[in-house]
Amino acid sequence: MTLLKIIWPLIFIIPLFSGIIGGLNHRQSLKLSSFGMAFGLFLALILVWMLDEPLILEWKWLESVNFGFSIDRLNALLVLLVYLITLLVQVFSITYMEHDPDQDRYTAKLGFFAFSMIGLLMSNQLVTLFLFWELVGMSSYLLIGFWYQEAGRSRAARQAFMINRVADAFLLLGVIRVFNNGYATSFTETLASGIQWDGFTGICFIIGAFGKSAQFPFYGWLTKAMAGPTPVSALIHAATMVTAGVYLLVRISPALMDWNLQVIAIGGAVTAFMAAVAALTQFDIKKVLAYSTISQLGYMILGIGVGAYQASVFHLWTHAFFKAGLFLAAGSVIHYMHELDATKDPQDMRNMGGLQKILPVTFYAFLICGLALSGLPFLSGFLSKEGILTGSWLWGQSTGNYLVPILAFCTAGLTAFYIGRQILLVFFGEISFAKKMVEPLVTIRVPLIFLAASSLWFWNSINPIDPLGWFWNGYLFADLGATSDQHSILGVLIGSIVLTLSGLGVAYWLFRPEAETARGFKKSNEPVQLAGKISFHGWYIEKFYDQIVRLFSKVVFGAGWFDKKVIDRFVDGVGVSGVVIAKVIGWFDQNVVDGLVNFMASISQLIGRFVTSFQSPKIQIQIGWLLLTLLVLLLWFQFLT
Amino acid sequence: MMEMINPTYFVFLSLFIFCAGIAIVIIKRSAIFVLIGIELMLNAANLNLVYFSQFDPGMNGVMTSIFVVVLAAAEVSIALAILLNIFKHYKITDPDELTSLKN
Amino acid sequence: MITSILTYIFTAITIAPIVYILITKNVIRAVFSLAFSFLGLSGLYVLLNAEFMAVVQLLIYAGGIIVLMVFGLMLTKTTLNKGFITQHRSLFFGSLVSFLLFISLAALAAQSRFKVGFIEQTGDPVAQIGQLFLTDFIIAFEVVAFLLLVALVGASYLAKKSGE
Amino acid sequence: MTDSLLTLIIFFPLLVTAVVLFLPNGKDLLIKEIALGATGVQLVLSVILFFSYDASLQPENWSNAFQFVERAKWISLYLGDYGWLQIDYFVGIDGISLLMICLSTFLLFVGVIASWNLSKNVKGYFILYLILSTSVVGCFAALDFFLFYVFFEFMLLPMFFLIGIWGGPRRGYASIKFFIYTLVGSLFILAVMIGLYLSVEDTSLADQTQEVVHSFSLVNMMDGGYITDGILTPGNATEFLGMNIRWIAFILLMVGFAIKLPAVPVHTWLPDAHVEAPTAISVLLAGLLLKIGGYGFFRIAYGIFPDAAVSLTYPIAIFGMISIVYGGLTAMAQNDLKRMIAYSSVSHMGFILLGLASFNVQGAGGALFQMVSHGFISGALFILAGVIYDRTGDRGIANFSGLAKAMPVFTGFVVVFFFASLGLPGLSGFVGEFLVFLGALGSDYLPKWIGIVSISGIVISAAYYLWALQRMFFGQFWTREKVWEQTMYDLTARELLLLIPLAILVVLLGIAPNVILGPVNNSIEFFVNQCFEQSQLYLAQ
Repeated sequence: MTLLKIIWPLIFIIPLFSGIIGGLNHRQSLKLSSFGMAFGLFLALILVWMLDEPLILEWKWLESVNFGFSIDRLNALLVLLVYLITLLVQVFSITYMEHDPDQDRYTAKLGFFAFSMIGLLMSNQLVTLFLFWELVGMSSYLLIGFWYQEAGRSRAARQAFMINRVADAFLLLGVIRVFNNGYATSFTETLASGIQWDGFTGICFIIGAFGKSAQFPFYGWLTKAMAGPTPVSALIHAATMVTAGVYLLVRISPALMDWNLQVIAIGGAVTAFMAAVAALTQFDIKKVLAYSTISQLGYMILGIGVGAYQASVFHLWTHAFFKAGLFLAAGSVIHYMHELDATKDPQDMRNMGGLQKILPVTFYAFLICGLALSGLPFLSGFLSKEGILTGSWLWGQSTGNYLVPILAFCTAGLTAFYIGRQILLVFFGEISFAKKMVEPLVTIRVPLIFLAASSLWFWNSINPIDPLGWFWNGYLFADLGATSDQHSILGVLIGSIVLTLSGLGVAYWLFRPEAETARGFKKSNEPVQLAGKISFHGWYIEKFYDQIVRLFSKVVFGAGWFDKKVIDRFVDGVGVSGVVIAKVIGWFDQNVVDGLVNFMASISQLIGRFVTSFQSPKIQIQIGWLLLTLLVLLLWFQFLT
Repeated sequence: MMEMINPTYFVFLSLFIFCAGIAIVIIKRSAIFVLIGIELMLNAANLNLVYFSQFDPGMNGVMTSIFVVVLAAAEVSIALAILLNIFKHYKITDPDELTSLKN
Repeated sequence: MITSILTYIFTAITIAPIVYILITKNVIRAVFSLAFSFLGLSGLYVLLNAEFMAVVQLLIYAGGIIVLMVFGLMLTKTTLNKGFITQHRSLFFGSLVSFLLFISLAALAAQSRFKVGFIEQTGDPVAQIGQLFLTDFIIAFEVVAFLLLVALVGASYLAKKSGE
Repeated sequence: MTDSLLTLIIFFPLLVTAVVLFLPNGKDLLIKEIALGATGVQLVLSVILFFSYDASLQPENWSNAFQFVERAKWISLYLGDYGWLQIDYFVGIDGISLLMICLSTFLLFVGVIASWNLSKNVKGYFILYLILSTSVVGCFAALDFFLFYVFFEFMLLPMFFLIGIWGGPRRGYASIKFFIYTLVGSLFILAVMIGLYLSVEDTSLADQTQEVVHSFSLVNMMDGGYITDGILTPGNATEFLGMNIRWIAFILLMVGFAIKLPAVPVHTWLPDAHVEAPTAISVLLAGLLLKIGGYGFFRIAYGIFPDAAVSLTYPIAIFGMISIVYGGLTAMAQNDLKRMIAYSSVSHMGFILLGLASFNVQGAGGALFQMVSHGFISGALFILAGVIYDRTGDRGIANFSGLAKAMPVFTGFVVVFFFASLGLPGLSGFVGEFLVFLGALGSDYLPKWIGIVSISGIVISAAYYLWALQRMFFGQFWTREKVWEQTMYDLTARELLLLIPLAILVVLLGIAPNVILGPVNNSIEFFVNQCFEQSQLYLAQ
């Protein structure tokens, strides 16, 4: 036990430590930090292996608020996942970023991200969670805007952070409501005490989670996040960060009310479907994967909503591997295209094709992970997706709301289609260029091979069909006792297999090398008819954000103008008049412009001049005035009093 | 004998002389005229004093007017001395020109 | 009856030169007409049976002050006779002021009822004056004496300075 | 030694000013070192003060709530039928003023280093600087209303000249506007001071003189030492303009301090003053002078008129909320970096109003913490703005881009402080805001929507900070004037010396805020409970 107490904080600090070391020396930054991460991975393995009941560490942060971490089986496993993926990504980016001048900054940021992500996973108190939640948001901002030279990328980073910030505002509101309503302020207590949160607090948390996991209203930022380097996208925007929302919902689901869970389910399903549709017509290789991530996240959240959160966690686990694989493969394609000729956009699928023979390892990795994503049997994706589909089906039966299962099944089909389309377009067809490049053995191939292999089924469960056969299932949810009816229902099983095969078939039929659509694809530009446009622009979500920002900036400049013109003028008006009136009045204004004080001065000058006219230097006149005043006094006393 | 002349007659007379004196002082440009004006005003006062002292057994009126006369004499002498000085310095006798104070 | 005629004559003698001074621009003539007006005045003093006053008037005013003025005039004249001609200025203003003053004071005098009690003169007025000088008015007498000294010394000093 | 510590802290700079006065004009470096020494000693003394402050004191009423109390007869006149006029030098601190003093001594020390490469008549500058430091620390420690008012006014003078002489192009206008604006504010405070003076009596002196001895001491006013028929005595509710006279007195105080804070309608002097003030002075202006306004709320407005404060929480919270949202919005519309930071200060000061209005321990604690953390953050932000201004003489956001390429270390610090200021958790900005939100949403005096709207403030602040960050620091390196490109060297050692301690403090306070809130907690709790009890007592009368 004491060993765990030592290892635990070490696991927490190592990423930051390795990031700093990497950041300091310029040359070998990535190699050094990957050694550090490997050591951390080893410790995480020990932790996962030896941990049986949760450890809690808490100390007083503020008077009524304290800071707390806890480690139980779920987040131990996820920490292991984060370590694993980060290590693989770092190894991959050794070659990917080899000629990038500021590698040290890249490593430092990666380390900072891993640190804050692990912190988020480990935090027990809500305030601690919020703290790391925002730090993760900030590190994603830093990483997306890594190549800050290009204004487009830094703008994307800012927009991503802003959208996250809006969602985090709701999360903060939720956290504060938890404090004020006296609910338990840490996950372990909420689990133990079983208090139900009120609906509004639940909604705040849900919006926070939706923001981070790029669900329906907030998913615009994930496509923007593709502006970051591909290894970053693989790590953050596929495997780890975006799953934070799913993790939060899993943690707080016991405290949520029923209708909150329904909101989650519907939200997840809708997002999954919309993202899948959006992925159909994309040209950018990374955009397709981004939309597919959003869709798969939708699946996980849907799983939580319908109560099948074991399946969601399982899907989170498998998705992390094959999606990271897909991204890294895409990364190596982009790397290759970039080497080829830097003029053309390396990410645009239209200038790709026939890479099968040129980048064999990348092709096979992409193929396996892609099929896993599409949910082909004998691959990991099938198992976890199967669990979610069964859960949604059962949930649909029990609550009679069949919208969610229908959307889930359609998305399954669409997923198969768009991943099939991508594989065919990128790797098949004729080779448009001759240069052959051999991928560097270790740094690119090994991670790809490992991820592809992990997408096979036997890593995860013996029986390729049964979703509950997941090794970790027993480990994670032993205390909950797997509910028996989670076993796969034959109908759902067959339905999902049919859908996947049909999706792949249609994709093959449309985009096989000799099909005219495949050939036409190279020169095609944006789809013109409505459905195509909706899909291409991702349901116009980004346009929606721009409208809000434009409205917002109008308000802002209105406020700025108001402040400058009205309030400031009002203050100056007292002393200096500057209100713009008609030109005539303007001229009069000019007299007042030099201020009340000068005005006073001019008045007194006027009086002075008038009075001095009496005291003319001539003595006699003075005598005259003297007598006159004498006369007036005389008259006054004599006749009037 | 005196009753025939109305008492206010002398008051009016001295008043006239006094106002004439004022007019001269204000209107004329020469310093000497100013002196003349002042003398006239003093004499007007003396006339009044003398007229009323006849009803006064202690003859105060006359006594005062004597003093007035003496003072007038002193005053004129000094005035002329100053006038000479001014004349030597500025070569003018017109009171209006004397504006050195005003600068 | 005689005295009233004499009074009218003497008032005419005083008023006429004053009016002339008002009108004339020539300073010399003004000074001499002033002398005439002093004569008229001393006549009036006699009628008001203040003979000593009349003599004093003649002696000091007509004799002393007028002569002084003439001397002053002669010394300050620049060219032959240009120096004597002066101009009038703010005629309207001066006359207005004096006329107003005259009107208001006259109205005032008309209102007041002077108590006229005629007292028989007893004894020699001049002796009485001399006596009064040394009894009731002793302080004034001394002060005036001292003042005259200061004035004359001052005047002579000023005049001397102007001499070099 | 500890009994006269407070007076030493307050008047030590004044002593040094006397020394500096006799120095010949040319010796700039020597004067700077002396000033550094003076503020350094002041800082050390305040650290001693902090550690020798007994945090476990549980006071019952205000008279024994203060430590390091020093009281001496200053002015006592016999005014005939008005009885005795008694003003005494009454100084003491509790948790709230302790924090403020430590903050001000630290910022004053930093300010001296920030104005190190000053060349224009250095002697005058540092004399005014030391006078300013005396009056600021004195203001925080004064327990006699008259003494507080003297220090309050005394602060304006050096500030006026510091902006007026060493400022930027439009300094004349800005300094006059600043001076007159705050002066008008202090007139309101003066009015209330006199009203209070006439209705409070000091019983301790009464027996010697057998007459009513009016007194200015805040402790009496707070403990309710009112004479029976005073104007502002709680019981006799004379109506004026339809409101209880105490309400009006409270509103006058609030307006006076709101001008200083500044709160929205009366804030327009701040951007001008900041834009024109030299770097070190705008650090002080933002770090200290704004806190005087906040401190005034704590000590005077809320301390003496708790009944009015309780019944007027709603409008105060509304103003606080407007300040937060409005300040943020206008900050976004600025194109001068320093002006944007000034408006962001207006927005952050709105939190203090909101925190106080929530009338509970979290709110008050949050407001206090926000004052301290804003002091450090805005101080650093103005130093950063000053860095650009020193190099190019221009601060326009639109005139630069891609500074990250030219000045990476500088950009690092800018990112840290921008994120601290927009309230990233883990940095000190978040703690203050979090507590204020906790207080505002949990308080039973305020409706929930005020808290929710102010939470939008953190989104707005994120917007304008990141927008400025992106326009100025990211993208291709470009400056409006070609000549500036050569002068854009990275941070010098001196600037680093300034920024590193501030960065450490901001991170430390973010991670472990209890370092400063812990010892002060008793006095905040006492402050809130005492205000509550007194308000119930007064309202009952």
